[in-house]
Amino acid sequence: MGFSARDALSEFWTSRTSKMGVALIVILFGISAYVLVSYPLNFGTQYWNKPQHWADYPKGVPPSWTQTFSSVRKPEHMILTTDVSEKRTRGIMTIDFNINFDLRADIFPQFTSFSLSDLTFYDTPPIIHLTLTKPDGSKIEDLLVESVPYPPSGQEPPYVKYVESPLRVYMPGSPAVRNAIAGYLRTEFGSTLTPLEIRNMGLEQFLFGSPDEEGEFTNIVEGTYNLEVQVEIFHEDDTVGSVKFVVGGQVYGFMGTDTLGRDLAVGLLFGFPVALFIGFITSTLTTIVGSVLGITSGYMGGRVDELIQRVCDVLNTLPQLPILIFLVFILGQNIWNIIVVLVFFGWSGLTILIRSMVLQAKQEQFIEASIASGASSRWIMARHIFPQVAPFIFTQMIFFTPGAILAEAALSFLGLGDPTLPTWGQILERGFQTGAIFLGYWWWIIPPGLLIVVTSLCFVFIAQGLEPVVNPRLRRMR
Amino acid sequence: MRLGRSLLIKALSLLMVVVVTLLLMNVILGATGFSDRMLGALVNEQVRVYRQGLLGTIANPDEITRIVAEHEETLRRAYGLDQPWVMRLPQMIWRVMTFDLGEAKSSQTFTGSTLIKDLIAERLPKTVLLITTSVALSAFLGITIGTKIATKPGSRLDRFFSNYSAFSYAIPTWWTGLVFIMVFAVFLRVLPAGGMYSSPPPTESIARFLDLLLHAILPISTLVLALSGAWIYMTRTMVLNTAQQDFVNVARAKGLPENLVMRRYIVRVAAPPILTNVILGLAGSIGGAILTETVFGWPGMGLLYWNAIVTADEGLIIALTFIFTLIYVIARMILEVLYVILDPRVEY
Amino acid sequence: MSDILELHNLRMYYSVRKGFFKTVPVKAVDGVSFNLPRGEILALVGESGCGKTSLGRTTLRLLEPVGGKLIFNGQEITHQKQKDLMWLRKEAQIIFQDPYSSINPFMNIHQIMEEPLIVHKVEDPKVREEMIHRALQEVRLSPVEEVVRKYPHMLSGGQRQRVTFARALLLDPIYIVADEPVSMIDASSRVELLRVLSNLQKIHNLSILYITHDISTAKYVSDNLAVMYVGKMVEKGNVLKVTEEPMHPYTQGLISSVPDPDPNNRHAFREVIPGEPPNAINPPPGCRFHTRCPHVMPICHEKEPKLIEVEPDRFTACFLYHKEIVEEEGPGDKS
Amino acid sequence: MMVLKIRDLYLYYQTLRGEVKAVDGVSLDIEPGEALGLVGESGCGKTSMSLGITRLLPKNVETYKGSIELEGVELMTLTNEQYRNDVNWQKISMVFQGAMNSLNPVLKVGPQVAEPLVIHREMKEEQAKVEVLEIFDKVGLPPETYDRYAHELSGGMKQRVVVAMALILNPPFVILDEPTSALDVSIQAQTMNLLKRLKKERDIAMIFITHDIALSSDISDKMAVMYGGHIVEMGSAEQVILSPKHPYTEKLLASTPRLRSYSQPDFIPGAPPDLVNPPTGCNFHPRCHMVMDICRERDPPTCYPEEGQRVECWLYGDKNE
Repeated sequence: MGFSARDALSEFWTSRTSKMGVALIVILFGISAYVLVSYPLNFGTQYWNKPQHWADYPKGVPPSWTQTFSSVRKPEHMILTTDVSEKRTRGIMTIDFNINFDLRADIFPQFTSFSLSDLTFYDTPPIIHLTLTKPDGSKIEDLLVESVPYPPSGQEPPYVKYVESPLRVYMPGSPAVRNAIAGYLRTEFGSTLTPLEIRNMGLEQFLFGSPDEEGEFTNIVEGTYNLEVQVEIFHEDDTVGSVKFVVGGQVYGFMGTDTLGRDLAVGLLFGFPVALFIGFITSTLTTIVGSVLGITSGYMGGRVDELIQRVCDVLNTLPQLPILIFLVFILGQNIWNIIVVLVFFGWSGLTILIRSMVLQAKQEQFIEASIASGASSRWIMARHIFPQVAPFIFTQMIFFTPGAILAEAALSFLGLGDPTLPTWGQILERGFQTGAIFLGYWWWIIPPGLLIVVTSLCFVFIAQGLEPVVNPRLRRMR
Repeated sequence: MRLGRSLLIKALSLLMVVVVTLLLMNVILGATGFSDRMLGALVNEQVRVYRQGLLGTIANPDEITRIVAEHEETLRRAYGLDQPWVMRLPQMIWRVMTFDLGEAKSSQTFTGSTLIKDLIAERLPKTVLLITTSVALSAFLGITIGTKIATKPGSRLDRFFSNYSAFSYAIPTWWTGLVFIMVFAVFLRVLPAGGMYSSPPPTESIARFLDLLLHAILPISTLVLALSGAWIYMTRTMVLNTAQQDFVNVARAKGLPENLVMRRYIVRVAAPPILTNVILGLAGSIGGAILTETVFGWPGMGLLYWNAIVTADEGLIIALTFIFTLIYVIARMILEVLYVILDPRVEY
Repeated sequence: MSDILELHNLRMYYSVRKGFFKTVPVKAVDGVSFNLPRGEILALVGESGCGKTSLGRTTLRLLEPVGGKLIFNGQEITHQKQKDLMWLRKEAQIIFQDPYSSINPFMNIHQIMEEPLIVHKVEDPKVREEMIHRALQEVRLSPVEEVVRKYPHMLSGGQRQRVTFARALLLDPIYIVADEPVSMIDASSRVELLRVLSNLQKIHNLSILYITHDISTAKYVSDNLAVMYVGKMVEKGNVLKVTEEPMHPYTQGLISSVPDPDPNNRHAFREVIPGEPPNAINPPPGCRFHTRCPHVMPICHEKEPKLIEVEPDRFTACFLYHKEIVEEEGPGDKS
Repeated sequence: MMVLKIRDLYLYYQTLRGEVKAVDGVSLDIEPGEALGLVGESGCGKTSMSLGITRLLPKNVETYKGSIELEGVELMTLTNEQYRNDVNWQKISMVFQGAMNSLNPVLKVGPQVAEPLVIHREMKEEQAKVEVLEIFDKVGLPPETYDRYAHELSGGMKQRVVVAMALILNPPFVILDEPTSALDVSIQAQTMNLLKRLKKERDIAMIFITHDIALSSDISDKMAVMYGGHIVEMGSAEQVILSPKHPYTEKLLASTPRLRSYSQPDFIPGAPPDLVNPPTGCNFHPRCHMVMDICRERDPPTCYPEEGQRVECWLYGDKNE
């Protein structure tokens, strides 16, 4: 029995997997700390589950680093904003903005959208004119003519609009844009495409393409595009804050996006602290309940032991997931319900293990020696029983953490996750529901799963590393 | 007889578990007011249909409202909504124990019946087929590999499989399913993506069996990947412990061939503890089956469970939870019987 | 000088669960009476399952008797509550058998020794320090400063037992139960430890109940020797008389079973007690040894012989020497 | 012709703390039907001797060399497979320390005893059962013990089963490693009588390993005293007990309390040697009451003070070699 702590630790460090486990944990904590610092706490409700927030993001596109492997050049996602404007008066007063951007790709961008923010006007609401000039000089006049709606009566000038949420025009969805393009095609190429046909074929090929011999808009006009924004104002004190033009790319960011346009990297990052939180809270509570009951029932024996044993038997014979589904479904899908249910089911296994260890530890003669010297049961449990069982309890605590993470992921995958706290399971659930696997959106399915696996693995490796230390008989033969 | 008595006691305690679970579920249903809401909704639905029927026949509106109110009252008393939920408890439990599980809101069997009882009768064999084959396969793999790596502890193979068990524990079963579908069905298009038979199921029996097999490969391998890790790790640990016992040295001293020593003195003695740990682990694997069926669209109880959740069909969820507990308790019972047979030292 | 320990027909049963509902009493100590004067070492000898260890623990009230009377230093403690027995925990101590299990491997020697002092409210750490040093000095575990910081796995079996001896002495006890203190120590260093124990006994005038299965060590340590068989005391007397002229057939059988180093042993078969010791759950009727006794008589089957003083300070319970029988259990005993 | 001739047997283990020299050059001979008592205290290498002879080497064995001749056949050259087929249990059988755990808990006791017959003699199950019942009767076990499990038997009965198992193939040589250490005194005496009777009837040569020199005298014709991996003294029972030569044997006898005579027992100060780095020269010198300077420097020579009595001690060797 006499192994010292130093022996134990040196044993732990020899196995490669334990070192890897510890390294992983450090990384996990690092990321979680970063996320906790940089993310707003109501990220779930205010950002992740609010579709408008992701309006300007490309939908269901792979990560941009996939470009390095594929020969086909896909357009990058471009969000072009400027607040530099120039007021000019030639007949009508206008505030002009100029946005230039380069396009080098073999495929057309996914969509375009225009937004304007911080508008202040005193008289009739201004009118916005967009003109797009392609690198080959061909120009689409009045691509968009948007008039700002009249302010509700009873308001006094100056009228301030579009401060929190900007005026946003999703080009593919706007009839005005379709008509403008139809006119441009007619005048420029004499094409007889109707606005409806243009909508079905997608505007992007006309905005960024030029016709080949048979008049098909297949090849992309590469080069520098210019978007001229003229805001026609009717009062010299009118001002415009900034304008934004978004060219929807076919690749995005580090982890790509899902079909709602949500940046998966952001979602996955937020998953780290949530997973660790669920894992640790559940495993700590389970371990505390399990060890207290285990030690008491093991040491006290008699009716107390009998009662705890019977309860453990019942809890141990219940299948975890079905009951979990039932309870979360009934009690409501919030994180605390999930944790309470997981703890309620987790402790019984641990209690039985600890009870058997305590029964064994109780046989040691120094326990009886302490009793004989008048020590109280509490004293003996604290000073003699607990130190012997503590290493095992610690290992079990680490072993429980992945269990909790996996259980929550399973629940989220079944749609029972807590919506206010986006987790990897929920991302996967969305992926599964929208048939991402059949669309081949591997970047939506593989990374969240991998993260669950990696997070669970590092705990399992550490627990496995500690196991021989705690239970010398398991020590690997040299 | 030793076997009979201890099994009887085991059966009694497991039956007691089922009753306790049922009690637990119904108490929770009652306490959270869920069952009142549920039954209330049921009554309103029936009243609405009843009012529809009346509109046609009786003209004067007061008359209709009176009859409908009367009808509603009888319904409420029938469902026991007039007394506190505690009074309904015994009746609820009795109904479930006699498998009168009511109707499902949305799902129905091939034959169109929405009775939960028929739904379960139709779907249960498919789940049992999936679980038993996976558990059997994992057990076989677990024991053969576990024993092999236990003979050479610390070897490369041993380290590989220890890591494998760690992976197998850490990987969510359903995610492996997703990945398998994407890789084998979508990208490589080698295996079917889900379901139990291809859409026009082949009629001729051998082709039908082959088709079933083809569809079953991915779900079963997903489950085996999840279950075999625990089996391997447990077998290795138990075999290593048993190998250090004195009677193993005695067996070797007796000049018995090594494989006989391994089979009769190590694995045979380690079998009961391995079984105990597997019994404990079984609670988790049932969950795996539910999710695998959901991912592969395997028309078993798991998929039914998922449909019930998606359509928020309370009645079906409650019934399924109970049935799953029942399956699990029966599975445990079978393993307990095996344990008592394997280990002569057990007398309760 | 009054007796430290007086036992009158002491009975202590364990209850063992048979099957799901039934519990069965194991009659570990079944009516034992003797007195232990101050400063005397009584050896308690018997085979495993004879109840000698249970008797030892019952005298310390670590186990509660079901019948009879137990008087410690003039005070009856048969059924007292544990919390009222704190004074007993100071005056009566116990030494264990297994050096590897009798001290907590997670604590250093100082912590191990300090525990009884803390439990008995010796507040001042300086006083505790000094007491520990004195005790370790007495069992000749020096240099004390070094030993105090060591962990159990750094000491040999013999050294560990000395720590348990020192720990038992800390609170100046008057009675010690030594339960097989040297049976796990190598033969060559066993006597060294026994010498330490008897020196301590002389200096502190301790009464010691020396429990062992090895009769030969008892011969050189104790003043008197008592032999136990299946919960009963069958013989008691001066150790040299009992070992040289054993009266009870069981004692005779025990002594003839133990070989002395003598080359001729190999040529002759030893006189041996046949059969196996009966279990204490349903002991045989009458004299419990009748199933294995070479001199069994008809009366031995029905009646149970009483432990009678057949000669001054020589007790035995056998019909060969007297006819006294044990009446049935008196009423009012907790069964 | 010698049953067993061992010359310079070495057995070292590799442990966390370094190389343990458990058996450090041991030689001995055993005549047919002769019982050699191997006496030594904990850590002297007596159990390693038994493992070395039966080649039940643990995984961390480092060095295993020397010559073991059984009935004229050199065993060291045999491959493990040959050893298992021809030697194990047929030529050398063993009764392990603590018979409590020597029987497979989940198999019936009878078939386990019959196993060697089934494996080595290709005997049918029923025929083997007949022989087992026969030997059960010889060791005083009732026939129904055949169908019992180990946990249903008492300590004494398990001991008899294990002895029966060792004798089932009637091997010429048996090793008994502390067979009675876990038994009560009366059962131990019964077992010793049984062994004596079987030794006479079956004329078996044996090594009887024990830490108790008194118990060894109960059966051994010849005795060898081991200390720190060496046999420090070997001779007939009379020579070793009545006129011990080596100081360790002397002190060992002195510290064994006598029941039938009165002699104040003595003891040996200090503790057994650390086998990883044993003391220089004679590794008993730190505890020896007759220690001389030379004992600290050089290994003691092997001397024969009397015919048939061998001692490794400078008291009897000539110093200027």
